[in-house]
Amino acid sequence: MSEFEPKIIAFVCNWCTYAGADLTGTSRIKYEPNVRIIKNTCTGRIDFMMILKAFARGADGVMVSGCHPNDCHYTSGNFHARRRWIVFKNLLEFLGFDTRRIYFSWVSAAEGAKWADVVNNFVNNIKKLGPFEDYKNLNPVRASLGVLNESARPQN
Amino acid sequence: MITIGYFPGCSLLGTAREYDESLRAIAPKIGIELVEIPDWNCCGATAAHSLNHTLATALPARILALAEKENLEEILVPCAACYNRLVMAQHELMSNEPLCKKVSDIIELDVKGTARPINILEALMKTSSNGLAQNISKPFNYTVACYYGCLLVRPPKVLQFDRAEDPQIMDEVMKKIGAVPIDWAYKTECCGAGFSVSKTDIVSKLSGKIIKDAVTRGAETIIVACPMCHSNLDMRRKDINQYNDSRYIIPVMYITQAIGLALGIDKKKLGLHRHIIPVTLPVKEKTTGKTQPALAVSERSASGGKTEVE
Amino acid sequence: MSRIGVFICHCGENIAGTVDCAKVAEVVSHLSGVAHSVDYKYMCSDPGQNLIKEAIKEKNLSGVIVAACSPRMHEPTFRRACAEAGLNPFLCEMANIREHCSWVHEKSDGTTQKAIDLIRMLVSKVRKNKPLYPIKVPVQRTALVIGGGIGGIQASLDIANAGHKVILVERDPSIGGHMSQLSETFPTLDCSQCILTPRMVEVAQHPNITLYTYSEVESVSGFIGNFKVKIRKKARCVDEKLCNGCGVCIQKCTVKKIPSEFDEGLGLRPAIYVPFPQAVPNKPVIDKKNCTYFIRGKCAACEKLCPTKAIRFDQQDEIIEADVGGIVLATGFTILNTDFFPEYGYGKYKDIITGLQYERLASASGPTLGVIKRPSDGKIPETVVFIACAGSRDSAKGIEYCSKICCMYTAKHAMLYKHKFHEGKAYVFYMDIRAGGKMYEEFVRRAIEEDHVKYIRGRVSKIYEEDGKLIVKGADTLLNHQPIEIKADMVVLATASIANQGAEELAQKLHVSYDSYHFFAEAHPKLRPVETNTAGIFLAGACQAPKDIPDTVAQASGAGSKIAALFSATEMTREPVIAVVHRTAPPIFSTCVGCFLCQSACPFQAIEREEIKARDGKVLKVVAKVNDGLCQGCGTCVALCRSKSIDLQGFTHEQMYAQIMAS
Amino acid sequence: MSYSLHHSTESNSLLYKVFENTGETVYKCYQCGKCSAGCPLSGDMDYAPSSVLRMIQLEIPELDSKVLSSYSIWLCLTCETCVTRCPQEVDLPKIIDYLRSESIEHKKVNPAAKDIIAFHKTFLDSIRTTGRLYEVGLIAGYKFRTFHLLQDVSVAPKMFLLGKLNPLPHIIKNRSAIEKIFRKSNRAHAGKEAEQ
Repeated sequence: MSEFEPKIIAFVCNWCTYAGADLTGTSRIKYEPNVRIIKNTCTGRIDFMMILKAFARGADGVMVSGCHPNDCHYTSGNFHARRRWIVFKNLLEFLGFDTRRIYFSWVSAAEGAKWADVVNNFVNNIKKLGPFEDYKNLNPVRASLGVLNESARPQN
Repeated sequence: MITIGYFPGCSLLGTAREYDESLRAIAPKIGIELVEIPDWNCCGATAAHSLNHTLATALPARILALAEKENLEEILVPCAACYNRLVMAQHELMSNEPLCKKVSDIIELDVKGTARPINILEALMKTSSNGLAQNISKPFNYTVACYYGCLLVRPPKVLQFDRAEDPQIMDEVMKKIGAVPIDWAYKTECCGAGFSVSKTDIVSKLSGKIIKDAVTRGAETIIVACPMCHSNLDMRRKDINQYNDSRYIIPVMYITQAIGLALGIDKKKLGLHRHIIPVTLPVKEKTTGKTQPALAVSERSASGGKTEVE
Repeated sequence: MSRIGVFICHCGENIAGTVDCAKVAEVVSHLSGVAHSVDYKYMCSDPGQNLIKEAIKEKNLSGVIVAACSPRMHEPTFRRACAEAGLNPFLCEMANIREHCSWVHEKSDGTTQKAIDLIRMLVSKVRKNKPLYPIKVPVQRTALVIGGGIGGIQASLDIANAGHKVILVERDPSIGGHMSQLSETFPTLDCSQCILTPRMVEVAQHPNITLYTYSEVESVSGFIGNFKVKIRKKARCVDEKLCNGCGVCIQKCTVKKIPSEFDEGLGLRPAIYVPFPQAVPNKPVIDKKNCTYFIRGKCAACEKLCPTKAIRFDQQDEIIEADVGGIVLATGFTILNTDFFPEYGYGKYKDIITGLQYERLASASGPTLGVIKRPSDGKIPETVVFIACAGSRDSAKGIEYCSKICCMYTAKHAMLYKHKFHEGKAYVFYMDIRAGGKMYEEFVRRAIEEDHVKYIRGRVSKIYEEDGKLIVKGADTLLNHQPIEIKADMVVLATASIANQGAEELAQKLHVSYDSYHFFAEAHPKLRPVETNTAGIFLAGACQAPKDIPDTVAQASGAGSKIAALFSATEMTREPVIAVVHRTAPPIFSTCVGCFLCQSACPFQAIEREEIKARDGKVLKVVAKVNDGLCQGCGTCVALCRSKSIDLQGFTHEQMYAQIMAS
Repeated sequence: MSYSLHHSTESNSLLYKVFENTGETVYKCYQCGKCSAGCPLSGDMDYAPSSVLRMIQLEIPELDSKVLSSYSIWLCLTCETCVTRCPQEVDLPKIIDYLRSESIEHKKVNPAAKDIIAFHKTFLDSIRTTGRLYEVGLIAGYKFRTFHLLQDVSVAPKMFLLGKLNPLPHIIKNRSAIEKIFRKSNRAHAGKEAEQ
């Protein structure tokens, strides 16, 4: 099989990072195609169960990105996200999860180039870490969720 | 007493002997202990980096490596030219891992670039707080032109020492020993440096401008911290005067000599007798007549100076 | 069973160039829940939109996904199309396969696969979408304009003349801004004050405008149509109602030698002062830092001599609260005014000045009454050197942008000098002449051809003083880069225009984004140059980027009419993307346990307590309730809720997890 | 005059080689001329610093070779004034160092520069043999190379008297080390050029 192409899920806020990623596009800056962006209103909306679900669904890495501190469109959503992340990170580490697979960053609507860098770096790091296999142990769970027999999912 | 590694550099064994002598003379008095780097070699100077870039890094690298062997954290490099080469080399070694390996292999010593070259002014700043000001026995109360030259302050991105335009540190040190630094235009203009032998006409032209400006603004002596500047301004004075058909007799002193005098060290110990242009500084009282223009100018520059200090 | 229609746009070659749209349509058509799937060249075109409308009717679709550009671009377009076809617009979503896919990846299967994935994920989301209905919110029809320069003045007047109330807040003691400092204005050379002061007076007298000078915005909360602002009215120490502006206090003040801000330090002012004679309002201010009374507790000459007893040393800052529906940011710019160029010796040599200082010298109302005299000795300079791009276009010094106005005002400066002093020599060092604008190029040519201003293409390397002359060392790149030395009597630096100090803090107070230079960011560089990313807040003038007067006024009027449009109705509709608290049948009523963690987290105070009462009126349960007027839909409460009892419409747990599970 | 319009293929243009060997992007130069204005010697050069950069920017073989055979690149004193003030942070001295080695490599050295090179060569020979600079040897060697036999006869004796010139060289202990450094560096240097 060819080189391992990780699957990355990115939870981004609608106001800064989503717009930033748009700018990456309008300025035609190329980056790794591994990332799948899921739009949220605000990083404050991102329930960390979502991140676990993403891994449970076979993601090799998860990115969370929103407005820079003080720039949140909703004043303080990103601060809540950051605070929650600090707690959550410790928990994951305690559970022996390799938190290098989760990357938390701020990318503003003006930072198209930064988004490309952030993605590329993260993809490379995950390639170094190799595929995330542990989720397969969750198969029973996933079966119960009825997601094993899903059609159009790429079979790689 | 702080211990600093010492790299004199070739010219301090020859044309710039008095720089070495005066530095060694004042060091103990201002609380510096100099540890000469054993078996040091030439830094390669302009010649090396003009002709062979690898060599230009390898030669200084050996010096740095030797210093590291002696686990010296800092190396005092009085010669501005050597200082510049060493800092550049250290900068490249620090910032470029593969190069570091390559060079280590060339010089057959491993070098990390951890020993930091410092110039004479940095060394003086270290000590000026503890000692320099107090130990002044004969205030050096002259109007002086502090001449930094190129290599002491440039390129700022690498040296990160004093501000590259209109630097102040030498002026500050000279004030501490009682001198009145003038505000002048040629502080950091080039003297002709490496061309002192191969392109004397250029040296005469560039150095000529420097001396002219210093004199017209009433300086009684030019203070330098670089053997090349010194030899161009002092040794080449005949050519300079011929070229500009002028008769400038303003002496050029190393900063260490000026400090030496202020500390009351004997002229001979400071090698003041070794200059082509004799260092005959007037005893202040009787020289009002002679230094009339000097005063006139220095007042203006002093007022100009004030705005800088603010 | 949902029937979703997927419409893949080629966007000409923009998407089809790297993504195999036909294949995408093919694969997607097999996804469960997808009833219809087509690709088309331009979905946003009329035929494209009709394609969607017809499909909705014929295939009676329960949801629509348009895979095209960014929703920020066309979501409204397609949602409108769906609505017209009778489908609830919130059942329509866009998969961003252009900005997030075709434009950022090379042509490859991977790219096509990504497009498919993005659509598949969205399909499973849309399957869970529910129809939503816009929310109506009242609009407070009063505008807040921040900044009383020409931009703020223009915007205020436009809004006021449209019949709406305006609150104009200015930081300085008078409105007028930088324009009031200027001498003549390019390209017409009409006197700046002559055209500005009538506007200033108009502002002061307009029944619809409330003017707060010497005041700053303290805080802003709320949202479009319903902002709450706090304004700090700094203590003037003068009772504005009593003061009749006679000026006795100013004449009699014992402190006289304070460098005047208005004259850029070239003139002096007393401790109690009005910045300039035509100031609006023409009421003095006491500068506490320099007033003898405030320093030593003595003097009070002004208090004794004031005929109307208007001096109030004990006056305190006042906080004024106001409800406004829209905000115009017109805080303007400032110029680089520091020892930024040691090699140019600004701040070291008195006769090296900035362009703004030169304006004061050239202004008839300035410290020299319009005669160009050099600051050091008051002599009329015989040679003046003007240096363009002093700081601008200099990445080494951290300012990469072009300040836009310098080329023109430098030409003007040189021209004015030649007009005032014919035998004088004027040199301009420039890199490029950027004179784009009506009559601009002609103006520069006039300076060169008629007034014989010598333009030298090259950047100055160093300036130093030599027997009272400033030696300017430059080079002429059009004369095989020859070094050139000019002995000048005065040097004028066209220093870069930069964002005002405090711009960053203000932006954070208002939650508008700003660029790395602290200029406020417009919502779209081309198509929405007047809006910010925050609804209801608009931009006017140089606070967004360096601008000249015409551009500023144009943008200000733009902002003004945006506000007028916003105020055209008493209420406006908002997207129903808001949080809702679960309700279920008795006896549970709601899964909310009333911990009110959400309340502490909500940045908009939108969470209220609701008592659920039995018939007999006794309180059975206290649960959270969302005020849909205040809720902005950030969803912070949703992520925080322990019992998952709050959900965010349009981004519900169901939808989000569905999307993740399909990834 | 006019230049043939066919541009050199990127990989052998000076612009490309400069980037390869120094990491400096000559494109960054927007020709403001600040370097030429500040350079103490631009007046004496055949092409002022900024024109040198301009000539490289165009990637025209004729201009590239003009640059390599120019006097300017040898006149530079590495006083670093240009790079210190350059608004675009183009490290001109670094570039010129490279141009010099290219110029030697391609035998394009400007005749007027022979004294300068002679001096540099003598200088290096001197430290190669003794490890430190032997000034008397340097001067003598230089005169021998250039036949400027009478230059400085006026100063030299005086300097002896002042004890500024040491009749005998300082010789460092580990001279073999220095010899090695020279040999290896030269090889590395030659190697680097061979690659292109």
